[in-house]
Amino acid sequence: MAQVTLVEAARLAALQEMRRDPTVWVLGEDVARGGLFGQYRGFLDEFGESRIVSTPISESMIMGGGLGAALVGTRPIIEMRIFDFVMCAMDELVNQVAKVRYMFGGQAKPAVVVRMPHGIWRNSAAQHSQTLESWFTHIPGVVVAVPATPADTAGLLVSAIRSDDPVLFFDPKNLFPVTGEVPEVIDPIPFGRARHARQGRDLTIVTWSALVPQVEEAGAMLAQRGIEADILDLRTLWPWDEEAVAASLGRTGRLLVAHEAVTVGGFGGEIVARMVERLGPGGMKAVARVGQPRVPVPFAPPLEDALKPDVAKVVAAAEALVRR
Amino acid sequence: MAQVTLVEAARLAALQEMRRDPTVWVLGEDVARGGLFGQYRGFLDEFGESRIVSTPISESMIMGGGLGAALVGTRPIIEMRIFDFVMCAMDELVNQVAKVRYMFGGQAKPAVVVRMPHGIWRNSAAQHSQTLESWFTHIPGVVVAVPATPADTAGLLVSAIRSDDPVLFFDPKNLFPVTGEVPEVIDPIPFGRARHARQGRDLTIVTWSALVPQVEEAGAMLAQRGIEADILDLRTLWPWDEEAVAASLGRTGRLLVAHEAVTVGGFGGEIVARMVERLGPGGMKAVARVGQPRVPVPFAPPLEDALKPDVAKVVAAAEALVRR
Amino acid sequence: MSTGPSLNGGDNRARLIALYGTMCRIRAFEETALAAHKAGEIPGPLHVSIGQEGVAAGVCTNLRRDDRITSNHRGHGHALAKGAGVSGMMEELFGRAGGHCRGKGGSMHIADFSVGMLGANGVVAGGIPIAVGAAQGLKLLGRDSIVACFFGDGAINRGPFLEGLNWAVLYRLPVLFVCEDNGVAAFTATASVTAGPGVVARSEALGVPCLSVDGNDAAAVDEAASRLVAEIRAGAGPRLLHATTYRITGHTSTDPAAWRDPAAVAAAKEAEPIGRLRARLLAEGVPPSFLAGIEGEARAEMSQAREAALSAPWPDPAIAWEDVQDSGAVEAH
Amino acid sequence: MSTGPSLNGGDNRARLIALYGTMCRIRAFEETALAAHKAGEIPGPLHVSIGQEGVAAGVCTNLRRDDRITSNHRGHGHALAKGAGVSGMMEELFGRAGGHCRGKGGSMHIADFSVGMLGANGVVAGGIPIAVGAAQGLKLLGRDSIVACFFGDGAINRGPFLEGLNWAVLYRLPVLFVCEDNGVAAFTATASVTAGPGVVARSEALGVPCLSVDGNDAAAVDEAASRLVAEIRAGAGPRLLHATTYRITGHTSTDPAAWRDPAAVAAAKEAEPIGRLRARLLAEGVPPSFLAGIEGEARAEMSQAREAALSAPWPDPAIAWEDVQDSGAVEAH
Ligand SMILES: Cc1ncc(C[n+]2csc(CCOP(=O)(O)OP(=O)(O)O)c2C)c(N)n1
Ligand SMILES: Cc1ncc(C[n+]2csc(CCOP(=O)(O)OP(=O)(O)O)c2C)c(N)n1
Ligand SMILES: [Mg+2]
Ligand SMILES: [Mg+2]
Repeated sequence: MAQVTLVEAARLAALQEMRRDPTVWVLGEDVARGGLFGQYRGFLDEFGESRIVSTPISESMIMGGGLGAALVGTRPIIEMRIFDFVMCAMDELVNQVAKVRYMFGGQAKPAVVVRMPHGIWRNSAAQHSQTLESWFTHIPGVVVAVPATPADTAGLLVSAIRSDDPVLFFDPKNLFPVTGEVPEVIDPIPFGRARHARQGRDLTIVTWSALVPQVEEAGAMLAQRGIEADILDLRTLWPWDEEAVAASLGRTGRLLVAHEAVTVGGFGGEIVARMVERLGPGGMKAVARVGQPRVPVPFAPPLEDALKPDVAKVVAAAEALVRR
Repeated sequence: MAQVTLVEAARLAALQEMRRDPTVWVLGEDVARGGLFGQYRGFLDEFGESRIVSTPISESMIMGGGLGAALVGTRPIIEMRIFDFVMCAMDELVNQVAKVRYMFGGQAKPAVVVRMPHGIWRNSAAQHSQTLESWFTHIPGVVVAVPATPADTAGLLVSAIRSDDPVLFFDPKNLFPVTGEVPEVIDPIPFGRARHARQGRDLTIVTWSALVPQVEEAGAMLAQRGIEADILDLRTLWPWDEEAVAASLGRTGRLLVAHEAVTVGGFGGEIVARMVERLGPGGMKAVARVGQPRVPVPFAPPLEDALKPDVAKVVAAAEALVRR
Repeated sequence: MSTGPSLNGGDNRARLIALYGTMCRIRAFEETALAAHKAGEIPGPLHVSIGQEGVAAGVCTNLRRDDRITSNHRGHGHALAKGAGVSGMMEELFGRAGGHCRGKGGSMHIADFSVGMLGANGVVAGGIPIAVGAAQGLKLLGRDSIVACFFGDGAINRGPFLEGLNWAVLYRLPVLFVCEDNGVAAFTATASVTAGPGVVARSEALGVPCLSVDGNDAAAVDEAASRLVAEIRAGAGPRLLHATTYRITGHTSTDPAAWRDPAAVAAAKEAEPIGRLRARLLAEGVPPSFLAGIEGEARAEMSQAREAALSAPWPDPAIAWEDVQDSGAVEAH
Repeated sequence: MSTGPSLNGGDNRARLIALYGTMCRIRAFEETALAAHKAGEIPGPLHVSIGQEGVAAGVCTNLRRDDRITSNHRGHGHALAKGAGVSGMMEELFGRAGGHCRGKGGSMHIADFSVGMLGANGVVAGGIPIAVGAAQGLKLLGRDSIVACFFGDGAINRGPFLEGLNWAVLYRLPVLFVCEDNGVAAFTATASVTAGPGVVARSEALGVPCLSVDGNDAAAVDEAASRLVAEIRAGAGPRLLHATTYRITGHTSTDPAAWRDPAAVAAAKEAEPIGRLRARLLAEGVPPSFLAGIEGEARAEMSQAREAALSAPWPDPAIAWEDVQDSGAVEAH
């Protein structure tokens, strides 16, 4: 077990898979130089220009080209640099990558991984801080991965690369420097299984991606105040671990979903709705969501702080929920 | 009051506003010829080439150009032809149109209407039948209009054109031939007010856009079986009429949300979650959603029929809900 | 492709006859489909390429089975010329279980991966990045296959055209871009929405060498494509073929194309590729009966396919839930 | 813009001195910002254009206040040259309440609509469609203003470049496209990712006439821009100015640009536009003290702005909820 940063964990996972399978390759801007965050450091030397393809600023081609290359049997890792730029490649992602397998009746195998470092990035403002993972849960044909720890990032990336499905992989860019243990040999982590981050009987907190460390911290603070939270880090949003959430909620009766994304239209709504449908309103005592208000991410620190979900907001919401 | 088709109602509304305000203009493919559905029939003759701009197949320019023209004080109607093609203009829509006002601290006035005929279009398959309105409820900065009747289409389009906000206007393309009354002078219909389509005390059905006529039909069938549905056509999803839904649900205790979009990640989840947050689980007896399963829209009639929400599915869900 | 009995005239004659056969099959397929659509047998939108068959035939005759193509919304001709199975195509248009896409795609998403036809596309220019990427994948795998990418003159005003050509040159990819220039995009004359000297100038400015050809002369298309394909196979990187042509029918099967200039339509009917090649073959001494036989065969093949499709089983509704994804697939209940 | 005391040499001399002043102000603004960023006073990413000032200054001196510009992620120079207020810019970088964008945008979204600066942009090529549309709007309104659209050499590989130029020609729009070609896009040499002969060839193929100019020679930029602007104002449609230059600093303020060839950097420092214009003015007899005065003034202006920004109030958190939209705005609670 090595203690490494999250970005290094991701690098090790991709490295392991590229060594294992010569059909895996990377395309994106500046990847030859190691990628914007060093996710591909050293890859050019080891794998050469044909597998580490530094591209022009041509997002439609980066996405569509990755798809085309998958259709002839390679396994591209499509690096989007920053999530927000995928807006320049949405036809290729939503109308093509997500649909070819179905439209062509199973003939196509769009085995791509689309890496999109996402989330609020300290003072980078509205065009570099979006958190729209919920959109893709609404798009049939894709897997949505939202890891939060080095080990989960590594294990889920291995699964993503081996999967025949297109996997949208949301690297939590604000957590890249966070450290944790990663095994020598990285085993795949199956999609759709939550990580039980904390045990508790007072309320269930469901979370993912950048907010996980803050929710864990909130859990510790709540414990000091005598509130025991059961914390689930979903790790993937499609498929997602409905069983684990339902089981926890069955024990606690109270559900808080906390995510960095805007609350309105976020995946928290889906989780709440599913639980009410599944357990019935009588199956729970109280429900709440914590997320960003429906406002673009501002630049100035006091404005960003005012809007973004954090430990204090999670603690406050949990306390209010338990009191109900 | 004239009895007209929905597409004609939309034409009359745009016509009235273009006659009123010389800064209103239209850009999009084939609009000089009247638009793909005749929404702009006769406009070229009346308003000329500078206000009825038939464009190349350049969706990024259609959207971004409309935005630029708004920033200098015109009021463009951006015609996307078919919703699905907006995927070719998502950077311009999500990163630019929706954000300029905020990013620039209020200096910009992105007063555009983006018209996107959406929804399942009989046997047009996965790339011409998407229903992703919920995505845009998640994007701060935009209004989301989803009318279903000729009168509402006309009145909301008038509001959209007069609004300083960017309004995403989802023309229900499958309902274009539906007829209804439209007044001689079309008054604006305010955003955020539901239409109370049917009164009932057994359950609340919330719906919008293409599914409205089917839900109304379901309401009539349910009445024959002794179930009285309270039906709300939301008409806009952002802002949306939370008050009306809460009031209805307070009376009925049972909530069914029915939309054409995929259920997972659809706006139905948001509505359910809001109601549970607002009324508490104790404030309701049962909840359910009807939508398309998380599957792309297929081409063949029996496959499309198997997946798409319809009268029978709404009736079945309502009956099951009332029985709970 | 149907090859006739041996005739005098050698290889070239045989090649022309094969081209003729391919075009007749495309024409017959689409006329049959049009009739079936009119009769209500085919649901949804249908885009036919009547008058443009020379391009598909002339290009694809230079491709191997392990080469790939991508197409646009008007893909029947490309698919047939690449060797796609007719019954699978016709059943797909009819939405039947035996369609290449199991009835999930229809005309606009026709595909037959078994012969390298990677799919039609409902988004203008949508096939360009896919074609370029497929070529990059093939190169990475060390294959010597190439990719032909068909698109219309309307597609050259969309961004992916620029991104795709630039990219193909950078990585020296084996792609033949084929611009089928029929002068129109939906209901708009492309000349009215295309600035500058046009596709060849754009292509050259992006570093892609081009040839222009009369797309209604299938033999000329064949010759030009064969030159370009040879260069591509030799590793020279991408090439573009600009083929001017004319679509005699409307944008979709229900568009009467009343907006067309009748004189232009009349002229186009004179210039259309099947009649032109027929005249040449007749002038070269091929017996009329032989050509009539090819046409008749094609028509018979397609009307049999229509009949078969009409009585073929509909897909079981349960398969609507299949082919979405492996992880997180939802099931019917 | 600061204009000095009257000197011999007439109009042209005054014009050069004004250019010099603009460049000095841009340089001083950015060096001040860099220092402030290093000192932790400015949050977030900061892209400076040190070495590229000649382009912004030379182009914008030909614009009227009612003309518009759009910019990219590297917009300080464009904004200043267009006349944006310095304190509003500096406060914006500092995230203070008095920033042009009330602290909501920061460096990457600097904008001052009051002088026609329609915004920097965090998306490469994002400003191109906006500029073209602004020109179309102005034309519709019957105004005779024009729009200058600044973008880097990295932007010409994105689709909107093609769509925007094509469109501007079609509708004969008053747009001056300005490609600031500094040879690099982030950490990639643009020559390695740009196929064909480059931006001028692409532009001409799209029907946009061009001029190429040494972007480090502010006077040459001014002259070229003045010709193109005159043509645009005369109704000739869009034009493109291709200005080669060199950015001496890294991609962002925290990029040491260690990947740069030291020889190239040394040469660039020789060729940088402020030193060049200074040498010319000195040779033409302008007293060194006069030029030193301009520089000193600029530095003083900017360090005052820094100090003022540092002690300026932060935005009230409550305004975070403002400026989203009129209908459906959410409120703080
Ligand atoms: C991105 C996009 N925009 C618009 C459309 C609608 N559309 C379908 S076909 C077509 C015309 C295409 O013209 P061209 O590429 O020349 O092909 P042709 O129909 O002439 O064969 C248009 C505008 C689309 N499918 N995709
Ligand atoms: C669509 C998009 N892709 C990638 C980026 C990341 N990015 C920011 S600046 C930049 C380089 C831009 O180069 P160029 O346009 O030449 O401008 P320069 O930085 O040289 O001034 C890149 C790749 C982005 N902002 N937008
Ligand atoms: Mg065409
Ligand atoms: Mg550059």
